[in-house]
Amino acid sequence: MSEEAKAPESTQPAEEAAPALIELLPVRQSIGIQLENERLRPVEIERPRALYRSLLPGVLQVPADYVLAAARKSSLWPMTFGLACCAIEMIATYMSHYDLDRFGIVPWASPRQCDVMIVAGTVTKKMAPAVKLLYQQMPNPKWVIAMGACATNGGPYTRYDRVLQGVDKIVPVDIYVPGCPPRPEALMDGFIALQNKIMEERSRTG
Amino acid sequence: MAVEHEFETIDLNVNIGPQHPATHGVFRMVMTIDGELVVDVVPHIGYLHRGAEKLSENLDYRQAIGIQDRTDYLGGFNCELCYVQAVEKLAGLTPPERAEYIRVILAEFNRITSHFMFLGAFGTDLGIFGTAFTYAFREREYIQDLFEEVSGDRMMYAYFRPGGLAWDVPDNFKDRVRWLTKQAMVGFGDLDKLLTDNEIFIARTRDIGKISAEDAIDYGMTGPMLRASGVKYDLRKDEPYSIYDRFDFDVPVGRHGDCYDRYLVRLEEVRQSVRIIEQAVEQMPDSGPFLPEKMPRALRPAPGEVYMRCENPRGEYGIYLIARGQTQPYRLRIRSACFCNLGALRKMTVGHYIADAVTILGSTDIVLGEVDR
Amino acid sequence: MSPEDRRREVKEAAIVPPPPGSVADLFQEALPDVEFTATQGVLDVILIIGRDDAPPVLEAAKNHPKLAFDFLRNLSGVDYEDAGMEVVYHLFSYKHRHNVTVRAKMPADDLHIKTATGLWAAADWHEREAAEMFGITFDGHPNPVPLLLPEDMLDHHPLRKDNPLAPLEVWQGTMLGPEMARAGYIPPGSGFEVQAEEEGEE
Amino acid sequence: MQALFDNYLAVVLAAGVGCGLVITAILASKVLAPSAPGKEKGTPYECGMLPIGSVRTQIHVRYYIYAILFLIFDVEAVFLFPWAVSLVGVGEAALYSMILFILILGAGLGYAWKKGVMEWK
Repeated sequence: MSEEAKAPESTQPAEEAAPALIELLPVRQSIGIQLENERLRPVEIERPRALYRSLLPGVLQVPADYVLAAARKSSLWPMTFGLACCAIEMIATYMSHYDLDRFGIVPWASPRQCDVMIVAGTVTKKMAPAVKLLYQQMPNPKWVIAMGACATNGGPYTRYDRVLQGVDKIVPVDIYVPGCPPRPEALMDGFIALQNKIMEERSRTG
Repeated sequence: MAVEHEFETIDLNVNIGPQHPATHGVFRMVMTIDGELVVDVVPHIGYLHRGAEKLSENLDYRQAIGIQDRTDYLGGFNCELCYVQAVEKLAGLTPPERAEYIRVILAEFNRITSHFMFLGAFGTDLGIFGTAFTYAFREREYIQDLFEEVSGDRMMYAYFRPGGLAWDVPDNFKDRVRWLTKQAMVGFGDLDKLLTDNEIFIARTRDIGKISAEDAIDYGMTGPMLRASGVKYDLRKDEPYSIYDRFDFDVPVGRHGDCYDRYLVRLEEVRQSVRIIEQAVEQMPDSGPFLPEKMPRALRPAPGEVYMRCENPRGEYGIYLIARGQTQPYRLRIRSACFCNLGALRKMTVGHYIADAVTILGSTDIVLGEVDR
Repeated sequence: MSPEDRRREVKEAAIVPPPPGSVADLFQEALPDVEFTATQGVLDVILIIGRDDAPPVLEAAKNHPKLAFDFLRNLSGVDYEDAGMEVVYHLFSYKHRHNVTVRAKMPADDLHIKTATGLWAAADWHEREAAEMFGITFDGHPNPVPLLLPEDMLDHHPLRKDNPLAPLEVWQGTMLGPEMARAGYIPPGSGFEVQAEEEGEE
Repeated sequence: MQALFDNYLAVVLAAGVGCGLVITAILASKVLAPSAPGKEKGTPYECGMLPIGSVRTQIHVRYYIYAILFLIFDVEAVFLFPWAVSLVGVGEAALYSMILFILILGAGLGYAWKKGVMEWK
């Protein structure tokens, strides 16, 4: 039995990171304050480039971007990720009275098929690693909506030292929906703003 | 060829984690399963521990009302009622008649919306994905419109004040309430027709998650969970607070203490709440003050302590308030019903199948804001 | 005493003897040797006992036929700073339909008390929460594992009085300290200082 | 001969379109998607927690029995489709033969049910 050749350790393709000309996903880095431990370290931002960007000539990329962005923005699948009170307003928005389905927004349980992560509620420091892992397990391109005051900067519970003062400390956030809890119309406005943002950033989404 | 259990299989650890459609929030339980049977359940809570008690000690008596709404965010008015009465008992304030009636009406409407949320979520736990939810939320929207007219917000009302209300209700309050009671009964009828006589629903919930009356008392369970096990105890009837002793309503009590009885008890409580509201609207004075005349400017209750308990949609919600003569409560301990009902989860779930574990968790109707505080 | 101190000054509630024939007398009968002070609280009778008397009192409360407190309503820790800490039991009896509050005092330096999980199963989670929030150790608790706080963040007990609130983070990394918490504070580098100064000049 | 050829043309066309769809679907996701495989992205999804315990455990034999039962009735369904299409052409005989076929399989199901395979002991 010939000893199986040691599997060639996967040489990390040393392609240089895409030049970050434009700060694609602005993450407010937590400078200065020393985070307690590994649990609260922010997520590294991946900036992948799709294959068609190198295959298609430039002139064809513009319509391809448009088509892809239009498709992605009209079928945003959020992950059902209710943390606290905002989750009830999020469910009310999904339900028939405010009906997010007409935007093509279908709540989905597993992160594998999701495009948007709605952080609806207070992110405590015990929950932070789970939020990070779920964000990392979502396929690209992905967006994050921080729904409510608690996800934006800790909300009414911000003075308690077990609460994370804002979810943008650990994951890059695209849209902040104000309110405690935000009205369903505010969440819908957040989604429309996200759709506009997807259309604007279509050339940089990668 | 019935399979004997001759060989041993390793039990698998299934983690129904913080982000899961069946856990109604950030509740996590690690289940050890042997094939389909649940061998052990270890609940993990604390993913939404936001320090409501610690913050209440640094807010003055009126600011702490906001924290109460956000603790049990499905039964905001009931929590406010409990906290506000605790402060009134310490400060010696007595709210005027009209305020008491408005408070009871809104608290009972909040019980209805909370039970509708349970009925919707319980349907989803059992696989009726959208239907129960859409029926339930259609009713919730109507009632939340009334809450918005009254207090300005759909969920976080902050409308009750120690001594009465923040401001008066709109003029058409009475007819709105009368119309809403009929609308609530329409929603009640829909959900009743959908779920109560549905064989699959009965097959999935009858004799699942049974708990005896003694165990329920031992674990400190209260509310619909306790009444489903056959203990006839309702704070509105046995230790009447506010003006609940003026209304006649009956307390639904189950016999078996399984998920189906819990569902029936909560469904029946919606009808009883509608009865209370109808009587309250008739007896409510048309005009009158909503705050006592002499309200102290800086609310500073006399030193003392009180354990005020009210009947929340989920069970007994207690506020243990210690005042030592300052404008801020010295200690505000929130006794949450779900916290105790959840303590018995392991005893209810072990021995059932995995699908039943989800049903049992749904039948406890937990609200994580109240469990973790 | 300046108004500030008077406002801060802590006042104790007066001890009001409960009416005769109340629960306190039942306890007195059941436990003649245990001495406790009983007061009539706003809603129910309060018994104040030392920490070492807690086990017999609770055991009698649960098993004595006349008391029969089979429902532990609530168990909470209270931090009275230098006057020590207390574990407060609110009990209710379904048989006799009466309530009692038992306050077990303990000095501030050694915080331990015998667990009540043997008597009521409800005490399990309440005691774990009181243990991690106040640092009171409940001797003989089946699994003294933290309940609400994450395992690796147990350095300080949040609900103690000497534990301050977290500073407010205004911008990433710049903390709004207590002295900066007055109204209208404009954090430096926030780009709003210019208007603030103009308003000042008029 | 032509008729034979025509029939098989339809089959070939269907197969071609089927394979084409599958290939374009896979290729499109490879080409269009900005994929960034990472260590965390590869971890199995455990509701936000890192997976505990190993998955390599012996699975109960009961699951195997359910699988077999499902297989039998799935094959039965496969036989029903062409039968349903050609029933009008063939007429009475097909109907009775299929009823016999279903009865035989029904007997198998009844036997399994009586032996208590359906309940999870």
